[in-house]
Amino acid sequence: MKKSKPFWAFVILAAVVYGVVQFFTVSGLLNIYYSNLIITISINIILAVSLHLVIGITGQFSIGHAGFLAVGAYISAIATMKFELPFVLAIVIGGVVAALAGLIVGIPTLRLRGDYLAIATLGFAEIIRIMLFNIDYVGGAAGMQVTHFTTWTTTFVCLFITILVISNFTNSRHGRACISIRENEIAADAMGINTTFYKVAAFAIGSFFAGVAGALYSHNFYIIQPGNFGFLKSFDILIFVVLGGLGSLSGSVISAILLTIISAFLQQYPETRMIIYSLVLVIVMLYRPQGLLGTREITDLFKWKPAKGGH
Amino acid sequence: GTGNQGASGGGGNSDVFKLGVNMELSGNVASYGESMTKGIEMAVAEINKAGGVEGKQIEVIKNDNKSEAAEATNGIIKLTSQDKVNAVIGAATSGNTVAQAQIANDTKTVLMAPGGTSPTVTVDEKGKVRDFVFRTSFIDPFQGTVAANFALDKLKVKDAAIFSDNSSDYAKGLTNAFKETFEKAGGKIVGEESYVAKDTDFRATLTRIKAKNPSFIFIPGYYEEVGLIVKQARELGITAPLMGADGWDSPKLVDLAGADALNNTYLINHYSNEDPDKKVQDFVTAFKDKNKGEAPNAFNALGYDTVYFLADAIKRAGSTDSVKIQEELAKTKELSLVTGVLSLDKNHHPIKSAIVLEYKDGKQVFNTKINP
Amino acid sequence: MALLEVKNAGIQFGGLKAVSGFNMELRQGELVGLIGPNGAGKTTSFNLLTGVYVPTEGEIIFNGKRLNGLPPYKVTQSGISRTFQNIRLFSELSVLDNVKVAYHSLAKNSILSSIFRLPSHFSEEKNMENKALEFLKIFNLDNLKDEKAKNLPYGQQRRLEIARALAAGPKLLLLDEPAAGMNPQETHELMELIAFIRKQFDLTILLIEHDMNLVMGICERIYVLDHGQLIAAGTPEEIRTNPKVIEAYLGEEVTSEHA
Amino acid sequence: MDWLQQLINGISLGSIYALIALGYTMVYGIIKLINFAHGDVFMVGAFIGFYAITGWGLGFFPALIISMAFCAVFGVLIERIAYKRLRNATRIAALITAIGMSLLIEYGMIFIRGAQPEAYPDDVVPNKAISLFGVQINSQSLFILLTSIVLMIILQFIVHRTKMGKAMRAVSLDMDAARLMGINVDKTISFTFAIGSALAGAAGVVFGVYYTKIEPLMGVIPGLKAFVAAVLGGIGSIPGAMVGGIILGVVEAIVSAAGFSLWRDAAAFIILILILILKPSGIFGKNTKEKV
Amino acid sequence: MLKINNINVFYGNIQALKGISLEVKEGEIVTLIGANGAGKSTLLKTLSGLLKPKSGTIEYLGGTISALAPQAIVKAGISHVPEGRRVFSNMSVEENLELGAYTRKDSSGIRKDMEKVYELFPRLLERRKQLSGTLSGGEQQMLAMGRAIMAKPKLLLLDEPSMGLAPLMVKQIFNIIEQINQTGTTVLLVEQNANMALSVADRAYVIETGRIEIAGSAAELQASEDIKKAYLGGL
Ligand SMILES: Nc1ncnc2c1ncn2[C@@H]1O[C@H](COP(=O)(O)OP(=O)(O)OP(=O)(O)O)[C@@H](O)[C@H]1O
Ligand SMILES: Nc1ncnc2c1ncn2[C@@H]1O[C@H](COP(=O)(O)OP(=O)(O)OP(=O)(O)O)[C@@H](O)[C@H]1O
Ligand SMILES: [Mg+2]
Ligand SMILES: [Mg+2]
Repeated sequence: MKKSKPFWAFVILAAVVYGVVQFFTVSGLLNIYYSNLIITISINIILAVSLHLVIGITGQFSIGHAGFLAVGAYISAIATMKFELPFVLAIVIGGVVAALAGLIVGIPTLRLRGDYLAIATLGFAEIIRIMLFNIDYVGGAAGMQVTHFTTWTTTFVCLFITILVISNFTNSRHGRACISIRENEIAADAMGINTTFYKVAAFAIGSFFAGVAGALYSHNFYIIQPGNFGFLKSFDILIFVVLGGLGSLSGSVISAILLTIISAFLQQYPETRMIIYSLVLVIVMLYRPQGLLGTREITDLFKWKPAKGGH
Repeated sequence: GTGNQGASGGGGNSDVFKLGVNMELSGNVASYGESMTKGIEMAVAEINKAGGVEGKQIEVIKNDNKSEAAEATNGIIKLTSQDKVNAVIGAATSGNTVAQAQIANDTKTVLMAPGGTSPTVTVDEKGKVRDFVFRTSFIDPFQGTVAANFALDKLKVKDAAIFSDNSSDYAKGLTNAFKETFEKAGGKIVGEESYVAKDTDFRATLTRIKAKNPSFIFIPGYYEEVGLIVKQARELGITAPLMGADGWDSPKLVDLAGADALNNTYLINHYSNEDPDKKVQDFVTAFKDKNKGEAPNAFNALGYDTVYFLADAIKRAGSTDSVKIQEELAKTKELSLVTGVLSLDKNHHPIKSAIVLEYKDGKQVFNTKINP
Repeated sequence: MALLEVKNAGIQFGGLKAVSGFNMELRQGELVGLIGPNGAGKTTSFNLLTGVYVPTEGEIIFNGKRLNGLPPYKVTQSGISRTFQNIRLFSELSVLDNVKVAYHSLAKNSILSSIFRLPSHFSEEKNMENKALEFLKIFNLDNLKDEKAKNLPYGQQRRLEIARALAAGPKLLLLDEPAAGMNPQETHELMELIAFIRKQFDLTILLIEHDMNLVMGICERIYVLDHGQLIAAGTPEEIRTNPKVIEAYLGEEVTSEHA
Repeated sequence: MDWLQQLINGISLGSIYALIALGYTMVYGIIKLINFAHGDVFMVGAFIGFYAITGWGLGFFPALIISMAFCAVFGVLIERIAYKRLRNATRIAALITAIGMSLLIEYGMIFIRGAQPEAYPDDVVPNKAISLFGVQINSQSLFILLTSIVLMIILQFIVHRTKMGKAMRAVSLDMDAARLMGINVDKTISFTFAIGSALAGAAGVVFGVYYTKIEPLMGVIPGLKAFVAAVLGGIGSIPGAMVGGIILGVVEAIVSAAGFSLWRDAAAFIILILILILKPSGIFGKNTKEKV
Repeated sequence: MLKINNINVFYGNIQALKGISLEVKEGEIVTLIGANGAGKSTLLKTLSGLLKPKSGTIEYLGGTISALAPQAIVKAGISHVPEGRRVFSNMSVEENLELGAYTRKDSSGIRKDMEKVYELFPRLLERRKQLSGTLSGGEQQMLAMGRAIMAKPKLLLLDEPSMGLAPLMVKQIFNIIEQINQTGTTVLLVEQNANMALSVADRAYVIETGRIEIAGSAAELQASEDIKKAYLGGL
């Protein structure tokens, strides 16, 4: 089967990444700073890839992704802290509830187009955040203290599943249906594609993985507060996706990695940090408006050249 | 790298004392982090000029936590494992301090919070003290209690309204303590309203409060919003005494609210810029010299004091070993600082006297001193 | 029984009756033309048939089923597919994927089967790919299968759009000005192609076109709309000589246009 | 009669939102860009006004005009430097650039002068309580309302009665076709940015006078609110921006007055979403469903 | 009147026009025919300034216009009816016509020309207040023509004006082109409908993949066997 070759390449690559990081961590060659950075990067990749499905593949302009991150973070934290459920179960619950939230948000709003959809999703995310502010059960503004459970292994497994599921979905007739909606909704409809169903489905899947990322997030950073899930957080995720190249999964991954590293590196230059970060954004966009990889995947770069150029 | 931290925190034997500063330097509450950092840097410069700690110069390594918990965690991990700092001063707000507490304890790095006023900063969910975490300011319940008692005893009010910042755990802590004390002593809370940091228009809610006609309004919050609240309250014809806590203290409050509006308002503070005490006046003068004549606020003073709090413990420990510093910090008694005389209880909560100041024509005037 | 029955259908936009009292019957296997002046309501009637607009009056019955109010994707799934007056390809997708998308509703495997890569996913994908390639071959586009649709020249884009519409497996195919922007040579090739696919796939075809060579050349029957109303229907010969049609649409000497 | 006071509070706040929203809507109208840096132009305007008043001792109107002029130039510069190159890029790329510009302006400002707030002096505009129909109304809020209304009337005139206005609409619909009509597209876009930014600058000064406190991140929330107002009214529509702004201000005042101040922002978004669901293109937006 | 000397035009790296030279004399109708993608529209866009030639010059009324911005070219009297009509869809028919006269200042002249356009296209008068985006294809084509006439051009560039039009309408449009020409406007006409184009034109150029392949009088080309075979559908 032709299609399974990249699949096995991906599995092998993943296993190698996991093994190497695990080995270095256990052997102490990788100090806690780097292993924590790797976890942060992985969480950001999950976020980027999940939003990539919504924006890059389905073409639905959602800028409220932090809302689903918050749902996953809080629900999973409630599961472990209040109900003392196992962490793995909490991750699943966080994802499922975030997906439900995605359905609730998606069904009424996804009939909106373009910027109207954008502001509606942003609005929903803000509503979620304001609700958290006002619920004393989860600590309101003071937030919730969460025990540290996130490990490299759990993070890696979640990351692996996220990428696998989203790329499998994309490279199937269902993914093509989503892409056709992005390309021309009227024509997609005329080709017999239930556009509402696929928009909502992509949104729910994206929300699910944002929720998973939320669970990893809350159990990695000791405390969650509603203020950490504002629209600026949504913008951060959006930036990963666009900077990587809309429609390119590997682009999202690469830009999530790069931007997280840049941001971590700049933490020690407080005075100029945000200035440099914003300049990077603007300059990359000015000189590469299609993003780092455009719509291509990193695997395309290794493909046999004449296959593309020739007529 | 050499892998995990040694038991005594980072590079013990170098000839500098590395002090990590993990503050809100961008994002929502950047102005508070910035103020504390100013105080910290000033104290460090003074100490270095006077020969440093245990013969070592203090080197400040700053880290911006972007006013986010996740970045605060990442920040302390970086400071402890990469920069191998000897101690960390960090976070202006309680949440972002809590985000660092576990790592500080795990890596046995002293973490000093200038302003983490929530009790949870030094005590974990299970009620256990976090050995390596300390703070300079009072805790919320103390200030809330002080305010309630002041209102009842000095202002002789029987009813009060509360207008608090719902987005800060600080204000919420104060609110709870105030309410409890006030009601226990027979006072009546006639109205409770809240706002969110960064709000600018409080008129609608103030109009509601006015309708309840309270004889006293407690406004726990930070000066940025409080200034506007006081101004708008007076514009709407609210004449009742208003009161807040150390979050109020800043010369900017007078600019924001206007001197007239501030008459008949009170705040609890650690100290007063007007205090003739030499320590205070030296600090105020030195700060003004450094900052183009700008007078210091409570955040500046707390940042400044936190460094001296730490330096005192190092001196008593006679070593820069963090376990020894930690032990001495916990034993701090009667340490005289700009923000008052500080002793720690077993939960690392400072026992400090508070003073109540009254605004008269834009000047803070000493009213009462309250001992814990 | 007729394959498609349009009974008194119409639609109003604000005050404008774009189409009204439209009656039409298509029998299985027919090739029928729909002509009329610009703005007569031809495209609008396609939109009524395909569910883009919901008729404000009348009924549309296809294959014994009432279509009124069905969303476009359901109309397509029940056997009507179309091309657009302004080409609407999935421009960033490859030529092959454009056609595969149209196969979508004919495949059965679920989202989960694709995510978990169950055997049904692979068999459906393979099937889709083979079928799509077959179509591309018919339309002489197979050598361009990996090209992005937007990079094709205009004429080939038109043909791809027809191929895509066919891949959705229609019984009734609606073509909106398929020859627009083509030169006479290309138009001629297109005519042959339309005739061929009708036979090959046992299709019923309804087409809008302003090129009278094409319409008169291949249509068996013709409906003529003007101002939203049906003004004539009949064989090409009848239409060509119908004075109403000549006045409203053809102009006097259309028959002699070509030597 | 509290409610009247509340209503006036709401309308005053709303008219500030409206002034900012106008710039959003105009820029969006012409290049379909959600110019997130617009809120920061508002912030810069507030600071320019502040320095003009405290530094040079100017009065309200000269300060207002200086701030508007500065912001007009500033807006045009932003457009020329950051957005012009991206006219043919995807809109989302331009959006990210706008977010980048927004951060750059905010943190550039913090770099220059720190993050601490600044307070507008109290006596820029007479601040007296006027009795009107038996209610106390703050003279400042009336003043601000009047300033905003006058500016909006001028804007209406420019857009609907001048050739430039028509050119703006043409450019917004089809840039190349507008060129073929003899319209100088670059000039038209710059002009749009200039007007929108000048209004944001004016809003900044008005805001400073009315709310006293200004700081480098002050543009974020009003910017977002103004954007919401613009969408609420129908983005691209000038009356829509005004109505949207006022509605938002009044809703916020009512919700706070009813004692739900914590839910105020949520209420604003809920109204937004409800309106979008009922009328997907906002109150004044034309429902431009694509003709098939 | 118009003289194009050896221009080369690129889209990125793709060369669309390869050394094209041609000439239009005052008062003529010149037609440009050629297959899809030959470069006809590209040439018109270059003339109206939407594209800039990499090399070569365009002379118009004695001056060089190849470096001018589109608005300057419009002012100089060249009007372009673009491929695909490009009407301002959210504006009414009337507003579209007004925009056509954007560079003009003589309001009475504008009003007169507006009446003239309504006379030429009565359908537009009927739909005066309708948003042009909801017009049918043919109506939009009329509007695009009318809009160009409103600029009172000396030289009118028409890109496939008959595309998508009903036969009667096609005839009308060509009549109108001749009418416009007779009132003193020079016309450069791009067409797929070569038969019709050649019947109204004085001279013609055939363009193939970015090069001029054949040039001659309209009558000559209409008679040529090769042309018939390739472009006139005479098989
Ligand atoms: N969404 C709409 N809103 C308002 N009017 C519309 C709409 N769609 C079509 N119309 C009007 O309905 C009439 C018929 O339009 P339609 O597009 O069906 O014409 P057509 O017969 O396809 O013409 P053409 O041959 O030029 O394409 C036109 O006058 C058009 O303006
Ligand atoms: N924006 C563009 N970017 C890249 N290539 C383009 C662009 N526009 C046109 N081309 C290419 O330039 C060549 C000439 O195109 P042009 O549109 O001028 O052809 P045309 O003769 O007008 O064809 P048609 O009859 O289809 O309108 C074609 O190969 C086309 O693919
Ligand atoms: Mg049509
Ligand atoms: Mg062309």
